Amino acid sequence: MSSLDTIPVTTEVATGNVEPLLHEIRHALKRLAEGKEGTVIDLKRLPLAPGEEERIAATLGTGEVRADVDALGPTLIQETSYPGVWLITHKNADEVVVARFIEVTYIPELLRSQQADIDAGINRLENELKN
Amino acid sequence: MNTEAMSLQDFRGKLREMSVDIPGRDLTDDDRVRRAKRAFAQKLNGHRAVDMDTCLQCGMCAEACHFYEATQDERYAPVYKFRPLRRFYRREMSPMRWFYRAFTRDITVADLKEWQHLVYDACTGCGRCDMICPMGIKISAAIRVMRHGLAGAGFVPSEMRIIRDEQRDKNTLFGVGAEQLKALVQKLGAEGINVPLDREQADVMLLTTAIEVLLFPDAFAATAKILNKAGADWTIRSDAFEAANVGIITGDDPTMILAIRRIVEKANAIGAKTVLMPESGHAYQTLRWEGANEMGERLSFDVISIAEFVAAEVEAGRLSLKTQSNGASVTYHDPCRLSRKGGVTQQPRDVLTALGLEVRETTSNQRENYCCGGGCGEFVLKSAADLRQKAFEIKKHEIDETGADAVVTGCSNCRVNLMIGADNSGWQTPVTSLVETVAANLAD
Amino acid sequence: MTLLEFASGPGLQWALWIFVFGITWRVVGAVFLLSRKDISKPRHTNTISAGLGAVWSRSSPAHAFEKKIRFQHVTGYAWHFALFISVLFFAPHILFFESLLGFSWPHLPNTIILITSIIATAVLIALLIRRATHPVQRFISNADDYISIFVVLVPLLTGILAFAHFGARYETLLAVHLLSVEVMLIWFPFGKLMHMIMTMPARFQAGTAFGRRGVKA
Amino acid sequence: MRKDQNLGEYLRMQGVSRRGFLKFCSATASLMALPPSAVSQVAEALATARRPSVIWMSFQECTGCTESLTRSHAPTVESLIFDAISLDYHHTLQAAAGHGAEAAREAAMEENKGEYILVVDGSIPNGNNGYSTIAGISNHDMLIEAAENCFAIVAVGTCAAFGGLPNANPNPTGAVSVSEIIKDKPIINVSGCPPIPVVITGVLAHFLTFGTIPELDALGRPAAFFGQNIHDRCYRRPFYERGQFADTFDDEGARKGWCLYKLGCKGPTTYNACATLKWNQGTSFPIQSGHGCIGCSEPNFWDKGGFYDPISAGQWGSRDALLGAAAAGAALGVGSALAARARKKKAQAAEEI
Repeated sequence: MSSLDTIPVTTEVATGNVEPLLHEIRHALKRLAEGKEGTVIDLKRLPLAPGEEERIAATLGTGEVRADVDALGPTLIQETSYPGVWLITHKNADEVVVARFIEVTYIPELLRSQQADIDAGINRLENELKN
Repeated sequence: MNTEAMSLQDFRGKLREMSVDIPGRDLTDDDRVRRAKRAFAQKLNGHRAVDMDTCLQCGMCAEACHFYEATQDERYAPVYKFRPLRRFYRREMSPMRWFYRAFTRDITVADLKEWQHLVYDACTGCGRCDMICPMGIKISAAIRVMRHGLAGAGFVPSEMRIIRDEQRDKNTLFGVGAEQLKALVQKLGAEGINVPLDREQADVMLLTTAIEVLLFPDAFAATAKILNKAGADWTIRSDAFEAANVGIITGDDPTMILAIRRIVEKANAIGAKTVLMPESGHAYQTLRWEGANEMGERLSFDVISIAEFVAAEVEAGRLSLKTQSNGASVTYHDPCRLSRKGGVTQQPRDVLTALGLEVRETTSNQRENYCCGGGCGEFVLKSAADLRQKAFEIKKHEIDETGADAVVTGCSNCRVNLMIGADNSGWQTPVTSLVETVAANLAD
Repeated sequence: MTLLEFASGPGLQWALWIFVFGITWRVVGAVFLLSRKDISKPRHTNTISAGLGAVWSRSSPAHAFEKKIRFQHVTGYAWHFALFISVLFFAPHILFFESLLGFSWPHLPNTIILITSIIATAVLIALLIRRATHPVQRFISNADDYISIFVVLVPLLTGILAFAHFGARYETLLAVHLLSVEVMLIWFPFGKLMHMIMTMPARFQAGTAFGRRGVKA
Repeated sequence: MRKDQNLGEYLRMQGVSRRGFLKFCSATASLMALPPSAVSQVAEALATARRPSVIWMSFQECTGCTESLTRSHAPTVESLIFDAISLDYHHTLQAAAGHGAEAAREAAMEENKGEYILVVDGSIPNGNNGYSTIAGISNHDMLIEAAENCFAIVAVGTCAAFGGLPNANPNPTGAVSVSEIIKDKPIINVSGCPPIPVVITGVLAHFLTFGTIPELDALGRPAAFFGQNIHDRCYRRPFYERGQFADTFDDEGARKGWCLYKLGCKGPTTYNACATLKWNQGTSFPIQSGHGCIGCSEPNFWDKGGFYDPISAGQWGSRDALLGAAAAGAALGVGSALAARARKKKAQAAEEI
């Protein structure tokens, strides 16, 4: 794959979608702070130039919380340097990104333990104790 | 000089007398339309076709027309004045006639009646619109074809018909013929002004007009003095002195050609090298620019206007003028057919400057000059009196703005119009002629 | 066959054929009527340069006239410049012409084209309004005057919409734009759009006619 | 997965946690181009979804569509979707062959009468049925038979959707699309040559999730994927706006990644999701790789002039025809002028005054 990099094609293009996205995040954060609902943004739905997704991630930076979730392949949940803004990257078992979201919320839903899993856990623990 | 002239009031009375509705030709409506179309067809050529095919209907020509400006009547937009001709061209002569015929209506006798007012009363053919047209369309030429068509259809206004018939049938105008000229020459002779009448051989053949003989004999006398002073070998023929051409004014070709032929044949007979045109714009235009074309052969003599003659003689040193130094100022009124349509624009100004006069230009001058209001025979039409006066007011306003002491012009027709206008409105600025001004200042 | 295929194929071909056929028909038919040679003695003999002079000088009216026609003078220039820039220097248009002519020329940035096309549209609408309201223009106008404005206005509007991808799918907008241009091409020889071809000859003949009389046209 | 199991139960049995299921739902919603707010709806629907039976038929095709699909994202999310459907017949992928395979197809059709989804790739030769047959049955007849009791048809690839390459001029086999033969069933066209694999799975996910036909555009394509043209979503669009174009494939503009409009890019008239979903695990798409869009998801893309002809280029026809038009015009002009001149001469010669 490294040979691809030797092809002298450069793109210094900006689609102009990055800044509106950052504004959208700012508005979502304000709504959240006012006690309203959180927001999820699907990065795959935006036309972005090569490198722009990375630029967004770099602009948002990394914050205090980073969680690796292992469910149907790895998922990285990273709080950005702006508290309340989370970058969620779903990968499949082959480490290929299958979806990427920006979630503006206090805590991403996926981090919570799920009721069904808790119920299943109780069952398992009870079975463990029975044996 | 004190040559006895008909007073302006008497002349106006004479015009009023003429203004009777004499019965025209008895033609059916179909005949009139047919004859109008035939006349249009005679005159349509590549130039007119390109003009008709190029018009954008932008309406700018209205802004050049004194009659539109004076009345704001949109019917007086020059483009509208040749509408029937364009209609005819599009429907019957243009390359796409089959196409246009499907979408346009034919011209009717009602159209012709309506356009009689538009092309005789409301157009002096001054051609100012030709100058504004962004497409370079010769609107006045198209309107001239309109007059030709209306003449063919028997729609020449009766006053014009009277003088046309008079010129065609009697070779006189306003009753001025050989006898009247001879009487004037005699009178001038008594005053010591020699007029070599009816010489059989001469280099220069002078023409004059009935208007001059009647109203401005001083101008005629002035011309004679100038010619004598310049030492010209000249004559004027009592059988072919009339420079005016009512044929071209009315749109009547046979009369026009007849009047031209009378002059050309006589000039050829006496071996004239030059035919000298008096102060008459349309007469100059007719012989100078149409003569050869209407006769179908090049003229054997030069046609020059008296203004050109004087300017050339002064420059050549054959005519010396007294230079005034009293700071008098004049404005020169360009007769449209002499300047815009004739190219004689600089010469009269040179002559006036040589006389030491300050020449003040009107805002619109030379090729953009406003018409006097009564050109192209319009001054004989009673029905055009109001329009004429309104157009005159525009001219008057521009002259007043110059603050000049007097108006000098090179056309007796313009002069009589300006005088009638002044008479109507109590305007005091003197109106005089170029030749009279020159003759009064000939150096000894 | 989709609308776009029709518009950029047979529609275009037929429109161009009619355009070329109509123009030659009308120009040849008018000029071939011929005029008699003027045999009066010319005051100036260099009538060619007088003719060319008029082609140029009629682009700027004399001062005495200009005051009265300033609106038309200014809008006339604005319209033609904006139109020609929009038509001739928009990259897709150049590709369009290149596919016919076989050569191309540099284009201008789209922002400039967008501005000129909006100016052209605005001016044309202003001219349309003037024609419908100014006493003289309204009075002398006939169907040709309105049709000619309309067939030029529509390509401008559809062109701007196609450029902005606004109102419908791009291929539909492009097809409608092309079709509107085709309508214009077909109307061209029959109406006064012909002035694009005729203006220069008309001015030239006026220049020569005046020039031989010693008058600056 | 048992046929009477729903998807929720199945996933739990596979040891997929609720968290994993939510992740699956998020990815599926994203795949179907649904807004993130629809995830809970998707989760609810998927938990109780029944596995649909799918019969896949390949007619006049190159197997590119199947190749595209099988090379889509490796396991996990999409494979789960495939696990969740019952692919009862696919003659490229199935192990069974010959009469056994045909028997399985017929059995599945009988068992799921009115409920199975028929996926078709390839066009159908309508000129002579003998051009393409399977087990002695012509494509035409097999399609009609299979379509009779299906719930809906997914026409995968431009061949099935619009006729595609076999349909290209001069179309020797008389190839037609599915929709030209089947008129009484809902048909979803997933066009593209090949289609974007995740679009195929996205459509199947929609069936799985909602059991309904997704919203379609005028050409019967899922609006979620085909609703916008490449040009509008292309990251090189700003270059177009600025009028910066590559003139050749190796000039400065090409190296700088400028707009490929002049090089014949069909992006403005092509409706597909390449510019956002991209190819090869989201690596790139043709324009990003420096080649204009050829418009493969549009009807007749093969016959719309050259791939390298700009969209705004016209098909002008021959120069001779133009010269002919000019000559005809000139002739008519001369003729009309001669006639007009004759009339003028006659008018001038008239004796009458």
